[in-house]
Amino acid sequence: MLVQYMIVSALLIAIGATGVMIKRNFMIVLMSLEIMINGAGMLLIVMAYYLGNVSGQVMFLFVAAVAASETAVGLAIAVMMYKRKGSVDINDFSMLKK
Amino acid sequence: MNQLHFPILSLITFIPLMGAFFVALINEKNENLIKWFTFIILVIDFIVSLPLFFYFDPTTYHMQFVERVPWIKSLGFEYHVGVDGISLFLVLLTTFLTPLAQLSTWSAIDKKVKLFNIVILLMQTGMLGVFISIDMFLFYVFWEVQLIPMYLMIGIWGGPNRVFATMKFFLYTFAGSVFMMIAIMALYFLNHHFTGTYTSDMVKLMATPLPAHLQMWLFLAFFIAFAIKVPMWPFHTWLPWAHVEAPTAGSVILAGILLKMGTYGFLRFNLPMFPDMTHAFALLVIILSIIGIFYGAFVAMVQPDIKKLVAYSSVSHLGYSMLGMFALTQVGLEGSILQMLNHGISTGALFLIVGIIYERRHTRLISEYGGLASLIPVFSVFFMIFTLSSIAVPGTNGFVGEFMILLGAFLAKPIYGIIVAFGGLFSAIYMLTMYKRVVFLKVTNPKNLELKDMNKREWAYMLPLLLFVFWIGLYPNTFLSKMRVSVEHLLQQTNRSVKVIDKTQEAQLIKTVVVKKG
Amino acid sequence: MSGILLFVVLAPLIGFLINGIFGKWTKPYAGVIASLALATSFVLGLFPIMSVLHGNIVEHIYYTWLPFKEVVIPFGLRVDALSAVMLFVVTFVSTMIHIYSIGYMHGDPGYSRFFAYLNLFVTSMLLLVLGNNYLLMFVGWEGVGLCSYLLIGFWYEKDTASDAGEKAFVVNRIGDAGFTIGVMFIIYYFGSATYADVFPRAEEVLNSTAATIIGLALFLGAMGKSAQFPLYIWLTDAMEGPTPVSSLIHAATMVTAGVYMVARSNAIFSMAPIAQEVVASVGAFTAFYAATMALTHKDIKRILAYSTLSQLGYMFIGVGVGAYWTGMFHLMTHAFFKGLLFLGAGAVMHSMRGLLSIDLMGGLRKYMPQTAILMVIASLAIGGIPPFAGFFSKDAILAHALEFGHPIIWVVGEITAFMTAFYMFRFVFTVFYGEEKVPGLYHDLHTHEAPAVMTIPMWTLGILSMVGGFVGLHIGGVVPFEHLITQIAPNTEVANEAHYSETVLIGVSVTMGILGILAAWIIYIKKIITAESIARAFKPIYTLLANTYYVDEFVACCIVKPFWWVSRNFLWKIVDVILIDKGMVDGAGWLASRVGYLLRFIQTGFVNHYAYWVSLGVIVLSGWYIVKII
Amino acid sequence: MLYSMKDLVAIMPELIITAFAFVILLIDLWLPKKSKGLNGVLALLGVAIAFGVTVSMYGTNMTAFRGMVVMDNASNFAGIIMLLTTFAAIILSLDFLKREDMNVGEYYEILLFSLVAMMVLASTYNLIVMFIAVETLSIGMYVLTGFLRDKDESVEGAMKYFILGSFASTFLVLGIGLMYGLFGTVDLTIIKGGLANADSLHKWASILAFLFIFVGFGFKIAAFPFHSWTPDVYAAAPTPMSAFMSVAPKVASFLALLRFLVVGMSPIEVEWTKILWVVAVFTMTFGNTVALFQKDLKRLLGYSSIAHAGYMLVGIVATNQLGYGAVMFYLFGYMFMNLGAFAIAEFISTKQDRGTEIASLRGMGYRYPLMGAAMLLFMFCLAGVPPTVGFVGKYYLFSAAVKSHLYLLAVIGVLNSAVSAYFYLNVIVTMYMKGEPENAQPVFNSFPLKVVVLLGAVGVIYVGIFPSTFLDLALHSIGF
Amino acid sequence: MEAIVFYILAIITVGGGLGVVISQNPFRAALWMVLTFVGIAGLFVMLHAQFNAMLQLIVYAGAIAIMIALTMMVMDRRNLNAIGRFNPQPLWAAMFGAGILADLAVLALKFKIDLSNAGKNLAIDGSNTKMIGDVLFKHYLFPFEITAIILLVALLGAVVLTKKDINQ
Repeated sequence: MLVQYMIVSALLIAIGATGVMIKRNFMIVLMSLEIMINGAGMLLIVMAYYLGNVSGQVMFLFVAAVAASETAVGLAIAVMMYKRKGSVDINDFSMLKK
Repeated sequence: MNQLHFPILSLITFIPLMGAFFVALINEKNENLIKWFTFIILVIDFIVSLPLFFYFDPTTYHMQFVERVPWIKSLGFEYHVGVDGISLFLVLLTTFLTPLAQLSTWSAIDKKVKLFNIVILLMQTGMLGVFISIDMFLFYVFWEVQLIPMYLMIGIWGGPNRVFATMKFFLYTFAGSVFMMIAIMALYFLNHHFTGTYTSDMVKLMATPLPAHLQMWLFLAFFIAFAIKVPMWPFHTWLPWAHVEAPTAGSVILAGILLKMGTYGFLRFNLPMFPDMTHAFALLVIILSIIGIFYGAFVAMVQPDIKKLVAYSSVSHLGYSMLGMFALTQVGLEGSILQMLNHGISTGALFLIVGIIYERRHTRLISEYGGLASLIPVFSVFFMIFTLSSIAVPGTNGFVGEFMILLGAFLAKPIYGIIVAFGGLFSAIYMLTMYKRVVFLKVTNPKNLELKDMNKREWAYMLPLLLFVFWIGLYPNTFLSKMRVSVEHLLQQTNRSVKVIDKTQEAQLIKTVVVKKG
Repeated sequence: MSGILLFVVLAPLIGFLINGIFGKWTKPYAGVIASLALATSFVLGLFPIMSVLHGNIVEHIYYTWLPFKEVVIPFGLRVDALSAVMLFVVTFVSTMIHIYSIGYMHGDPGYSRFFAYLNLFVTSMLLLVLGNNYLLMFVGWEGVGLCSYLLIGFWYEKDTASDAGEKAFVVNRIGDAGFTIGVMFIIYYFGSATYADVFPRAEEVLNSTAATIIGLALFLGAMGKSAQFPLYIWLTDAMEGPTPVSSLIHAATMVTAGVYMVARSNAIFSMAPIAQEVVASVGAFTAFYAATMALTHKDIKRILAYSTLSQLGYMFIGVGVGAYWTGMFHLMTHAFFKGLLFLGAGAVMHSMRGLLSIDLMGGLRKYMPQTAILMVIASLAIGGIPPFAGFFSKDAILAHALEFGHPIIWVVGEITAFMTAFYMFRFVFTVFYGEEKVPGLYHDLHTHEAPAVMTIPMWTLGILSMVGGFVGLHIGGVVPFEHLITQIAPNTEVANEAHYSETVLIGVSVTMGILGILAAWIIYIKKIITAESIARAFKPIYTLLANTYYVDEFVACCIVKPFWWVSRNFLWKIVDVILIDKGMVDGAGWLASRVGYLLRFIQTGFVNHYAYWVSLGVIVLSGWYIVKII
Repeated sequence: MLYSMKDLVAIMPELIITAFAFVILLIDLWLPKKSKGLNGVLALLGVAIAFGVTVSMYGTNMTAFRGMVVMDNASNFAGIIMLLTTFAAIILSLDFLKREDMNVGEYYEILLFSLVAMMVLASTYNLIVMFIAVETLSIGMYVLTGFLRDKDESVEGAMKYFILGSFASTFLVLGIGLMYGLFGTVDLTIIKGGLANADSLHKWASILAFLFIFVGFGFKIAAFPFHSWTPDVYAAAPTPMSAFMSVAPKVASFLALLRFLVVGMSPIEVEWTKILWVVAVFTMTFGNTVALFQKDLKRLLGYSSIAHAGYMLVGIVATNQLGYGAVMFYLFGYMFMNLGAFAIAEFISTKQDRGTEIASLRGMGYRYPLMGAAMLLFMFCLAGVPPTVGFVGKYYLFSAAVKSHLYLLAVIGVLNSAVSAYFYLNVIVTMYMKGEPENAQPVFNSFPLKVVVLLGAVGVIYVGIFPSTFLDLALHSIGF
Repeated sequence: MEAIVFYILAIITVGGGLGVVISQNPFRAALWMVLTFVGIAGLFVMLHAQFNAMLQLIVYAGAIAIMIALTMMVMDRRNLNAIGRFNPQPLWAAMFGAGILADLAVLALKFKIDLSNAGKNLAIDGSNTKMIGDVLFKHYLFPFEITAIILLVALLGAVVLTKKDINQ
């Protein structure tokens, strides 16, 4: 079953990554990031189970906390974006280049 | 060995630095004070450097006036300076030429006088450092350091295209010298590999056995750095740019001293450190030099700009120097060193000459002049003498150097001498044509009628150069005798037995080192 | 003696320094100072010459000039028979010409400069002559070249003068290269360049190939300096200089340096028959070739210049066939009469306010009787009419050429002798005899005889032109001059020396000379056949000769122009600027900037594109290992 | 006792900083607007004290919190650099915040907390601690990047930084998960042992795990192709923060990367040197060539910092003590030059026009000789010209490569530094060689800023000429 | 049985993820996300990580999802929905996503570890929470503390970035 779990994790990461790359809406990008990090974090739980070692689960706690903090900051940034331009389209924010 | 018991080399190197510091404290408005102060500092520097000449022991090839202070202990780098017969005159040339160059700027440089003088003083330190360093790392540091003031000098006080010129100068030289940096590192670690000690003392590194495959690359790495600096054909194209755009003092120092760093580098590193490769590449270098001699002359001939002409003539002149060096004969090598001095004096003087009229007329185009002989006769006489020195008329310094090189090349292989003997023809063509168009003929340009002849200050900096033109031309022994033993030793080093080693020998060598150590 | 010898060289140098540095103040006395310096030199020079005549060699080394490890070049002076002759000729003729110049150059703005140059020239010439080694000779060699350059371009405001000076220097440099090569070979073989070391050992050290190479190299030098074909082109242009200069440098002294040098190197040349053959052939060819050109020219100085070329050719025949003394002999006599000819021409120019064309002259005899007489004397001398000086020397050369087995050269020499007499008397007859061609011209120009300061030196030379040849007379079975020179420069031993009756040879020579004069008389005095009709009859040849075989044009359009064109348009503008600078150097920078320019587009500003790159990095890096395991 | 006082001693500097952050947090509530400057002073004080403690503890080696925290010379050395950087960054911020009317305590708090995170990152062998530290400092940086809320660029920078940072850190988590799965632990010292005995499949999987973790670190150090955020963020962030984040997080990340590679991944050294070789080459080439086209000073410095990351990777690829020491030394020197250069960038930007166009440096060498000279030094230093520390640092980096016979890499490196000279010199050209503008732009005339610039200049020269002490420190700091 | 549950959960999880990526409406995406989190929580339960499963539900499915939703409430709905679904060049993004997936899939397939301890040692006295607490406070105290800081920083950051008038 390890393979299946890892595949699920891989799918989540890949879907999340695709989401980050493909979406224009910052909010959905944020969600994609959540999915991604969850996919990666899931690996810890999977490993914890198969190793019979609870540290992975503990580490997931940290990952979850980090993810939560990130989301908080991300949302703050979303609000800023909205305040500046009335939009959360990431493509509206592409002045800095080259 | 330091026969003077006081750190003379450090003194002459760092007096200008201290001077720069004090100049920085002087109020910018007080331009006269700044000029005088700088000049006096430089003169003091020259005077302080004179004992080098008088106390120099010509009977030994060892470094003299040595100072040695640990610098970066953990890596074995030291502040280790000294001079031998090869570097002695380059040091003296530097201390001699810079005050004259500075003197030439008193009226020519009218903006940012303070900064300019600081830059000159810093440059002096950098240049002297290159010639006195025995430690390779120290050498490299100074080598690069002197780029900065020259870069600024061309860039700030140069002509209309100064930025391009100075960038080219800096980047080209910089790009070349980084290869040398790698080679220095490689030598350093090879030496450690075989002896177990970390040192960057060039004398010790000379003894490092070199694996066959590396020797070539190391040689080439040093070669590229020095060849650009010299500059050898076809690495010369930065030179016309730099010369044309640089202010007079910049050109003088560039031609007079900076280019010598390249040739000096060859003498100091390529020849004694990679004797096998020196012999292997001698033909190539000689061919490049010969191309340079002729090519420089041909291209100089058709230049519309006096400075550019003199710049290309430098390519030609230093081609001689390189030829003499890689002929690997005593007379050729001595001639090569002497040619460095000669080029410093003659070409430096020619740039000063150009500076004198440039200052008055603000153009360097040959076509703008003509008939100066009747307007400013003294100037014309000086111009003539340095022109003659540049085309190596006997009795002047140029002849002695060029003849020695020719002879050296000839003794190495007659064909070299035979080919290059015709070089004098072309140098005569370009110099005399230029001289004719500038000084002879009728006055066609009414603007020239206002020209004033050389003033006292200009006399003051041309006369010492004149003295050396004839001194070296008539009694070169003063100079040759001091470099003889060092050159002999250099030649021995270059001709010493082959030390290419293969894998098994390498292993053997390391084993003996390990056994010795413990 | 050593001090005296040194002072011989130094005296003119001091003169040079005085006039050169303080010229502004010494201007009125410049000529006197210079002449005094020269006179001192001449008088002092007599001491070593006397000593040499007593069979000694005066040699003294003053200091070591170039102490190389491989070779040591001393600064030493040496007077032996060869250099004694030269010393005498140089100092004497120079003194005369200096004095002459006081008058000739009077009022020229560059008066003191002129004398400074002249003094410097003599210094160099003396170094050339007296140096005891090849290097020192080379110093003088280049020094005289330099002074020649300066003096030809003396009136530097004239384009032609400046150009001519430069041309002289540059062409000489070709020769100098040859000289240098020769010297280097000598050092290579002998480890020394000092005559005393080289010549005695020549036979043991050199083989004939080496000697040939050295000989040819040295002769290249001589060709440049002594204006032999094809390096003669500078000499005619050199006439742009003041006439005393042409007289001193381009007739009497400097141009003969090549002859002196070949004679000096007799030990080497004697071992190299091929080199000798070349020397003699080139000499003969030049003699003939130059004479033809002299036939048609109308510029008095150019006529003399071609004549000089021709005479130099004779000298080279002399030294080339191995009879070095004859070359030296002709050198000496030539110095007298050609010096005189130029001075005479100068006097004419002086009184004609610088006009040069013979078309404008005629019947000058009436206005300048002394000059006319002197010119006739000199022309007789050059035309080889006994008992004038030229006869003896020319005859000696031709006789030896024949005797040493060069009949063709002899024939050429005789024909040239005919032409020589012809063109010289063409000159004399058109200028000094006949009628005034342009009525009233002389009156307008105030043509008059030259002042005494000019005529006295001319007379001195004139007398020597008359009697100077007597040193070549057989006196008690010995020719004194031959005896003197052969001590130092013995004749080359020729295997089968031919012997001819001396009287016949002399007869042929004299006949040729007289025929030449006669022809000139017929054409230019009697006008039985006019010059124009001959010119019409042989139009192509005439045109060719009048244009000096188009050599200058050929050089200009086939060598100089292409050379400059290639330098400017190919080497500089294409190779240097475009290929090396723009292509290689800037190209490297361009490459870096192109890379940057392209890489810049990675940075689009869109955050998802940035994420692409992160993903790409992940995929590529890990993909490498993924592929490995699959 | 599971934990003792000893554990607290090991994190003493971190504790001090945290304490001061809390103090600011509290005081800020009561501070009137006029005296908000006190926040900065307090922060300075905290950093200074922590600095004193770090210096005094230099030389002690201890582990705490069950091996989660390591205090060794390396962490102390890195701590010293980071503290100095923070100190300078705070000084730069003092007037800056006042000018921007953003003088709030949160700024310093976040800064100090980030600093704590960095110090933790620099002193641990535990991957999960590394992860948390990385994230903490990243979040702090996101916020600080977006600190100038009324500026579009600032928002954009924060957004980009945030998305990419989170994106990259996911891979870090992924890698940690894999490592954990493979070895049952996230402690590098133990992983090393496991890796040494691993079979080939394990090794292969751990290489991939290493790669994913490297993505995380590579992102932080701005290695190609994870660099993209760098120029945008540097340009967007408030200048003092650009200065800060161009040095301090890099120091921490490099040390963590060193620990991770040299200690944890040493059994697969052959593999990671290959990867890093390529990455290093691309990184420096990218940074240097693209920087050729920059018109904005801060963006230029952004690309330059990419390039410098490439150089430092060379030191790691060399895999010898000299290389690791050189990396630390380079970071030390990099602090001086980059802080100085960014300070100059701040110097030329004004409130009205926050632009840091290189063009506005025109004539500065004459109007402000001292600042100009300092900038000249910084530029030469960044280009690696002696006698500056930039040269010495580069020399050691490349000589480490040469020592390991990585000649090609060294040559590419030095050629890169030659290319880089062009754009650094261009700055000098603007300052000195383009003449003076007719209407000189006003500058941000702040005394503390000038102090930083001058200190930076002195440091650049002094360490450049007498590198011995610092080099020894750096070399000996790497004891693993 | 277990496999069936797993597959159902896996489909829920992955489907939710796909839903997030595909949907244009962010509100709908949020709902899809919640679905994913729930699915993950289910998987956690299967992996004997009950504590984490609860955490997942509370923190992610609950707190974060609501936070996101609330934030979106603040914004203009029409504006939010008006944003295009995909960036330009979505194919590239999909390709890179597929690449990552391929990488990770191969890794998953080749990934071999000792499975003898599977499912053991994950609870003390049958309580996973207790076990976690034990390990957390004994071994992972330090990271735990740091986590406190990260939360604080995030809090401060969120405040400072969004506060209306920063100087009040």
